[in-house]
This record gives sequence, structure tokens and C-alpha cells, in this order.
Amino acid sequence: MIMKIEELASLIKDGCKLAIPADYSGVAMAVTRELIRQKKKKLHIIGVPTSGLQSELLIGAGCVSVLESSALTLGEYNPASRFSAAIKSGSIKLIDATCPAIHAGLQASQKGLPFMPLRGIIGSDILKNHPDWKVIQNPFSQDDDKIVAIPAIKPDVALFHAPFADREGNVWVGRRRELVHMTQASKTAYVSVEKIVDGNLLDDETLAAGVLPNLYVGAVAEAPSGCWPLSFWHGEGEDKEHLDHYKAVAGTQDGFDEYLQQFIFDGEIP
Amino acid sequence: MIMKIEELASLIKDGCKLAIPADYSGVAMAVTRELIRQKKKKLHIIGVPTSGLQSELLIGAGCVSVLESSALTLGEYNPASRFSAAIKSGSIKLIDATCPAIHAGLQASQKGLPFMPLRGIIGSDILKNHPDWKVIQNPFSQDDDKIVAIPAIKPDVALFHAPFADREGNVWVGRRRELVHMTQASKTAYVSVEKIVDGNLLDDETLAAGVLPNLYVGAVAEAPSGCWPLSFWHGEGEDKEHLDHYKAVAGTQDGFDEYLQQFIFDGEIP
Amino acid sequence: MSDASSKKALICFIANLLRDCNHVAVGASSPIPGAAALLAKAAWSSPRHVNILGSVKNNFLTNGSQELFDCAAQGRIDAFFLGGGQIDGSANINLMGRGEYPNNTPRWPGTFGSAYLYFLIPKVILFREEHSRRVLVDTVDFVSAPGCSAPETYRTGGPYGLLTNKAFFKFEKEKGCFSLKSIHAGSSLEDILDNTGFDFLYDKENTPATPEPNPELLKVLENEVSVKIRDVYPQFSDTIFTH
Amino acid sequence: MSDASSKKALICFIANLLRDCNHVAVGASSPIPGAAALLAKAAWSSPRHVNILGSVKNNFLTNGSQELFDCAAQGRIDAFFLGGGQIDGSANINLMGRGEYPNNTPRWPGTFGSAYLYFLIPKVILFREEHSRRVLVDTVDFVSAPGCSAPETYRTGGPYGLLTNKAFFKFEKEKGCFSLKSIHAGSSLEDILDNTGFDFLYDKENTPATPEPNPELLKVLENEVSVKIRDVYPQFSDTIFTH
Repeated sequence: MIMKIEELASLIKDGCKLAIPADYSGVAMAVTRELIRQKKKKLHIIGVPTSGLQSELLIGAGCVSVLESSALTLGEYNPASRFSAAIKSGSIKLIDATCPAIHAGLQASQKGLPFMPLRGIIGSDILKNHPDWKVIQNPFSQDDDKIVAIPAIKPDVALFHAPFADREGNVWVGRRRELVHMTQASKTAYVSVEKIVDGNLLDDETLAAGVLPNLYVGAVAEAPSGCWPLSFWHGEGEDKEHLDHYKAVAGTQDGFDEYLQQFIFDGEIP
Repeated sequence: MIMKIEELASLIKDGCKLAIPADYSGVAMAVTRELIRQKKKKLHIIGVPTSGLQSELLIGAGCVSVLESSALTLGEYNPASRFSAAIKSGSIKLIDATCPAIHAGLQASQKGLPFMPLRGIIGSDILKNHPDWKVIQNPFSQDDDKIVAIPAIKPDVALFHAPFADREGNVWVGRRRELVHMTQASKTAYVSVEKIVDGNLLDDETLAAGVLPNLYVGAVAEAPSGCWPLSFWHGEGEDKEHLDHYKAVAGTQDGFDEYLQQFIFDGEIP
Repeated sequence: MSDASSKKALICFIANLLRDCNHVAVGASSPIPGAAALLAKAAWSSPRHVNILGSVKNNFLTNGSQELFDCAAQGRIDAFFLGGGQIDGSANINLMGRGEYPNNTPRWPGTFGSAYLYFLIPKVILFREEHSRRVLVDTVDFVSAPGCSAPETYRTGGPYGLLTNKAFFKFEKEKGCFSLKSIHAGSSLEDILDNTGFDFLYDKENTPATPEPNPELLKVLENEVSVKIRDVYPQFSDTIFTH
Repeated sequence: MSDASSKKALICFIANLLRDCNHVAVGASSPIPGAAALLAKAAWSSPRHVNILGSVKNNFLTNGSQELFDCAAQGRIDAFFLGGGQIDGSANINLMGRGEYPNNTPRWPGTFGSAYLYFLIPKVILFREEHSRRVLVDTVDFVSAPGCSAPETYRTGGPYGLLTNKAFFKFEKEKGCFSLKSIHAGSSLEDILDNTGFDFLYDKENTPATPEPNPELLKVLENEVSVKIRDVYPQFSDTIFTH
């Protein structure tokens, strides 16, 4: 259960349907760099409900075949050049959604349901272009009342970074409960943490309120500052200088390739 | 927001659709006694997903017109005599459900959805007798695949007992997340707590993981040992002697009336 | 056999049924199944996960009381226990009451999660100590949860067997009925036929006796697990262990 | 007006729009609306609840990132802000990209929650500083979220108005179009007609100037709220306040 990040990353196979959280939830960037070093292919990324630098890097490095998300944003470091380039060249397939629909699809999986209904969306071009959604009649309305049915999204693996875990694989996620939902919707979860702690997290009811139990967890690896260069809600802020540098170089494939070489293959981390 | 339990109870009006938790979640027994003293009528009780002594007392005292639940059980103190008597005389209407359907109906309300689908149930006499459920075709299956659609259950008030709250009305419920769901499904929540604490519970991320934010809370009252004579998951165990006494006397209406007089109207609490 | 020994034998018997499971869930008021799950975990570390509903210490779920149901629907719970005021030969169970709904006499507590869990947990063990024609009936008065479903109905779980204080029956899914597998000490085929209200399959000549509990397993129960059982089921624990 | 003053004026303008709200939610990368919500709360204790998504300190939600969407569907959020790379005269917004989907050039980040929140939050304020024919177009290339829906479509929310660095428009739901309500200092009706790619209603003679921010309110912004804004939007704060 507790392993090195190299080993954890090696459990993620080519073609894996991989659920990853938005930047505010704790992004497993150290593991992501290892995935690039291990040259993963054909990942189906699910941004829960959006994604950022993590997907940008994986797309740029050629690891991704499908991006299913409600947005890919680098925030003030936009535009995401490798994402844009991949769209232009058609090298990735897009499944564009809207945030609550990603949550609804995952929640259907979490609850073992074929689908969840969801309000809104009708009249959006998102609906026209989504390959999976259907519009059904609300069975409880006498009138014409259409509602969108979102089928279950069933990731193979949920991958994220959390503050700490115990040696039995219980992970503390605090009030970042989207990580609980995302994990329970997935076959398993691989988690990097700032640190491994002694004892069982469930023994203390105050901590237990924020614990993802090990029933759902397949692997945990210690990775201090594992979100770098992104900020971590339970840790450091973002590395603005590094992100500015990324923005400056990633506009061309050559610049991006140099970035990969320097910060990922050569592993130069401040 | 912070008030006496008398005042909190007075906010619950005759005819209120009242969601109450199972015994393991923290039952607001002190408030329940006050509801009986205030002679509430025509309550529509929703046991989430089951109920126990709380409903038995309210039914016996004539406060209830509808009981919607998956079970009413006193555990080892069964049978629930006043519940049985009410069923025999037909003085309450029953809406019998199954636990996950209560959760699903509340979750539909919590999410502002008209309904949630749910597996199982087909072939149960529960389905035949439930006034609200419908069976629909799974829109994502090519084959005949029926699934039950559970319409939203929308309580007026969620009422429960919790370990503590702050003065702004944020309530700590720990990992008893059914209380979060039950509350968010309801128009408001009235909560008794063991104690009111200083500071804001959301300022500490460890505590925050178990907090129900005050956006959803309408009233909080301090009621130490507020679950008595039931056990409290974050406090004392049950009062076996008292519960044995209840079982011994509640078999007849007279015995029950004496119990009410002694322990509720005269308020004799050990 | 004393009442305590026969309860211990049931615990050991059930523990053996749980040995191939990863996650076993047990209701709060089911001390014998709960003790069995704790015993299996202690003896074989299998099941790895035991969840005793309503217990704080022996319940690792953290997503509220609906998590159990979500778990079940995803196939993350391998075994569970159901009882019933009435159980019939098609493994239909009635937790609602005798007579006609809704004015049953007696009315029992209600259906709980049975109308759902029975469909979704692969190994549902029906457990009811009382073995009588009052409980084991030809047809239940109210189907809280059906034992069998039409082939087009989504169903990934269902009855595995029925254990009473007289015998163990396996449920034959294809035939839709119980077959008698073993007879506990103190009972007999005749006794069982006399006290069972439904028809079931049996081998007239060769129905085996339920094996005695393994002495090693009994030792683990007495020495290691009794403390844990006392923690969760103090009153039950007093009736079977001399502390 | 300096850039800092005009941003402060926008903050005060928006704050006034939020005064009748109980709960205002703001996206993580919307410093002007975020500052406005914090200002309104500080000045009038109304809205009572301000939620800045992505912030740890200024976000009181504890049920995961889907809680915002659940809240919205229940009518528990009164106001929200949306932008758009393109906004058209029917209040349709495009967050996806210019040109034909999926190979847009440029491609923008994506639709986020707009295709849902726009339907369910009563007062959605469209906010985009850039006021140009590039942004305010006749017809968006991609409808991330529609401004109007057929009457049979479930919709409890929608566009309230559109605020840019030149003007404020109110959305006329019945007519399905914007009407110009006030013109900011430094702009004019002509300037707005020149730079708006869609038709809108306006009063040729009497379109008022946007009122100057109230000095008392500006003082609260500078003295009380600037610290909170720095906490959430440090870079933005540096551009408008001299700390």
C-alpha cells in the first residue's frame, strides 16, 4: 500500500481512465512528472471538474488521447499552449462538459447508478456535442419537462495529492470532499501525500471526519511538496517564477521540450 | 440563531415535515420532549433512514399524522408499543420506504433534482405500497432495464443533536455526514448541541472537515445530554434502566400517559 | 450443547462462510454475525474489512449512513446478513409484519435496507435462530425483499443460504429454493421437516451433521476476539463468555 | 479616471447590485466581483454569505466542490458572475473559443459551470471589462450557456445585466435583449454604439451617466476591505491599492 512514487506511477497503465482534481483540491504533480518520465500513452484524463497545468504537461508530452473536462485553465498563466496546439492539430479527443455534470457522472458511478439527472444545460452547445448525454422527460411532471440524464463516469484510477495518510492507507482529505466522491467513483485511488503519519487516522473522531478510508485506496506514496509548482490548499503557495517561466517557454514545441528535459527528465526541482 | 430549546421548539409548527436521524446519528430528545410539552400536532416525520424512541414518543403523544421511514425500532427494547397501537387504530398514515430510498429522496432535494434513480426494490411490496415512487426504463440501456425513480423528499426542518456549535451557528457533525445531507435537503435545520464554543469552527481546517456551515442552519440551542435517554455517538451511552422502565410501562395508553406526565410534563430527568 | 456453546458454534460456522470475503458489513443488532466477522478477520485477516453499522469504533465509513448503500451498489461489500419475521421457501423475507399491510398485527420495525441490499450484495446470509413454522413459512405475508428476480431485473446479489439454530440450507438460485446442507447437533431431519413451513430439497439418507467448530478457531474466539465482541455487544458478550 | 479608480468604481457599482442578496458566490479568478462582494458584506452585512471559490479562507462550503452546484439548484445562491470570450445580444455566452468547435482558434479554457449556473442563479451578472465588437458580438460562435430558454425549460435563473468598462446594460427578459442603463465616465452613447456588436435598447436623449461611487463606500473599500482583498487576490490588490 505504501510505496515510492515511481512504483505508484508504474501502476497507471497506458490507456488508463484517470480522474484528476482541479488545482484547488491538490494536484499530484510529482507523480505527474513521473508519469511523463515513464512515457505513459493514451491516457483518458477526466478533469474533476476542471484541470490545469497537470493536463497541459501530460498533453504536451504526448501521454493523452482523450481529455474529458469542463475546462483546462492555467489561470493567470493562460493560454495553455500545448493544449491549444493539440486542439489545433486534432491530436487529442475532447469531451467537453460542464462542472456539475462531471460531478453528476462521478456520483452516478459512486452510487452504482446508470445515470443521474441534472438541471440546466438544455440549449447549450455542450449538450449538442457531448457524445454520452441524453435528454429525458421528468417522470414526475405532467407537463413537458425535459431534463438531462448524465451517464456514470467510471474512472479506473483517481490520482491526487493529500496532506497525510497513515500506514494502513487511510488518507486525510479534510473538507476537500470532491476527492472522496472522485475516489469512490473510481476503481481505486493512488495518492501522494506530504507525509505518512503513525497510528490510525480513524481512531480520532476529529480527524476521522476528513478521512478517505483505505477500502478505496490502492497505493500511497510520500511526496513532500508534491503539488509543486502549483499551490497546495494545505501547504505552500504556487511558484510564480516557475509558472512565469513555463508560460514564457511553452509557446513552441521546442521550448516545451526543453522544459520537459530540464524539469522532468533531468528532474531539476528547486 | 442561538436560543433556548423552548424557543427552538416553538419554531416547529403544526404540520411541519420534520426530518430526524436514526439513533446512531444523534437524536434531539430534549427538543422532542419540548415538542410534546408544546403539544405539536400533525407532524409529518421522516426517519432518516429509520427512527426509534423519538417517533414512538411523538406518536404516543398524538403529535404525528404521517410517519415516513424505513423502520421504527427500539432495538432491544422492541416492540414499540405506541407505534403498534397507532398502526392498529389507523391513527397515523404510514409511508414505508427502504433506507437508501430515503437517502436518495433527500439527495434529490439536496441537489435540487426532481428525482434520483435507485437500484433494487423491484419486486418488493414496499414498491407496490409506496405512493410516490415510479418505475422507469434506464435511458442508457438498449434492453429492458427497469429502475426505480425516487422523487425528492423535501423536509421543512431537519432536527438533530450534535456535539458542538459556534456562536455563528456553524455546527460540528464530524463524520455523521447523513446530517449534512439531511440538512441540505431541508429548508432549514434546528440543532441542539452539547455545548456552544467560542471562535469560528471554520477557521481550523481539521475541525472544518466536520462542519455543517450556518448557511443551512436556522437555530441552535444548548442542551447538555440532549440525547438522553438514548446514547450519543459523541457522548454518553444509553440509559438502560430508563429504557427498561419505558418498555415496561408503554404497553398500555395509561402507562404511557403516566410516563409522559412524569418524564415530560413534570420534566423529571435524572 | 449449552446455549453459549451453540451460539459459539454458530459464530464459528458463519466465520467460515466469510473467509473468502474482502468486506463484510453487519447490522448493529446482529451480535452473532458481528462476532463471526470479527473472528474471521482476527483468525485469517480475511475479510480485511469489517463494518459494524451503528458502532463508532468498528465502522470505518466516513461518508454518512448512505455510504454503505453506495458501497453495496458498486460491489464493494461481499457479504451481509438479513433476518426476517418470516422467511419463505423462495427466500422472500418479511420484516414488516404478520397479516395484511398496513394494519399488520404484529407490526415489526420495517424493511430497513433489505429491499435494496438483498439485490446488490453477492453473499447475503439469512440468519434467524428460531427455526419454526411461524418463521419459516410457505409464503410471506409481505415481501420486504424478494429472494429471486426476473432475469431482466438488475441484480448482482441475493441469498446465499439460511442458517438457523437447527440447520444450514444453501439457496439454489437456479431452482429457486433451499436445499438442506447440514444439521446441527441436537436436531435431526425429522425435527427439521416438522419445524419448517416451506418445502426444500434434501438427501434422505446422507444429510451430514454440521461439523463441530474447530478447536483452534474457538480458542481465537475466546482469547482474542471476545474483548472486541464485548466492546460492540456488551450484553451479548455477557451471555456467552465468562469474563 | 485612472485605471485604479475605474476599477474601484466598478467594485462599488457591483457592490450596490449585491445589496439585496443573502449569498453571493464568486469565481476564483474574478477579483473585481470578489472585491465587490466582500465590500457589500463589510458595508451592509448584506450579503450575509460570500463564497470565493478556490479560496480556503473565504469559502465556507464543506461538502466538496459540488456543493456550490447543489446550492444553486436549491435557490440558495442569489448572485453569481459570468464572463465570456464572446457575449451576444441575447445574453448567450461563449467560453469555449472562436471559430468552429472542436478545433477553435483560439480555444479558451472551456465552459466551467456556466451551462448550469446560468439556469439556476437568479441574478447572474455578466461582467467583462473589455467593451469591444470582438467580445460583444451579434451571435456567439458557441453557446456555452444560453441567455434565454423556451418557457417549458426549467429555469430559475439567468442574466440580470452586463457590466463593462464603458457601461451597464440590464437584460430585458421579456424582450430577450439588453437595454443600456448607464454610461461610465469617459465613454458616451456613440462610443458604446461603435464598440458593441449587438443591437440593444437605449434612450437616445436621456441615458444617464453611471453615478460616481459613494465616498463613504470608497472609504470602507480602502480602509476595511483592502486587507481582505489582498488576502484573496494579492496581485490584483497591488494594482489598485497603495499598501
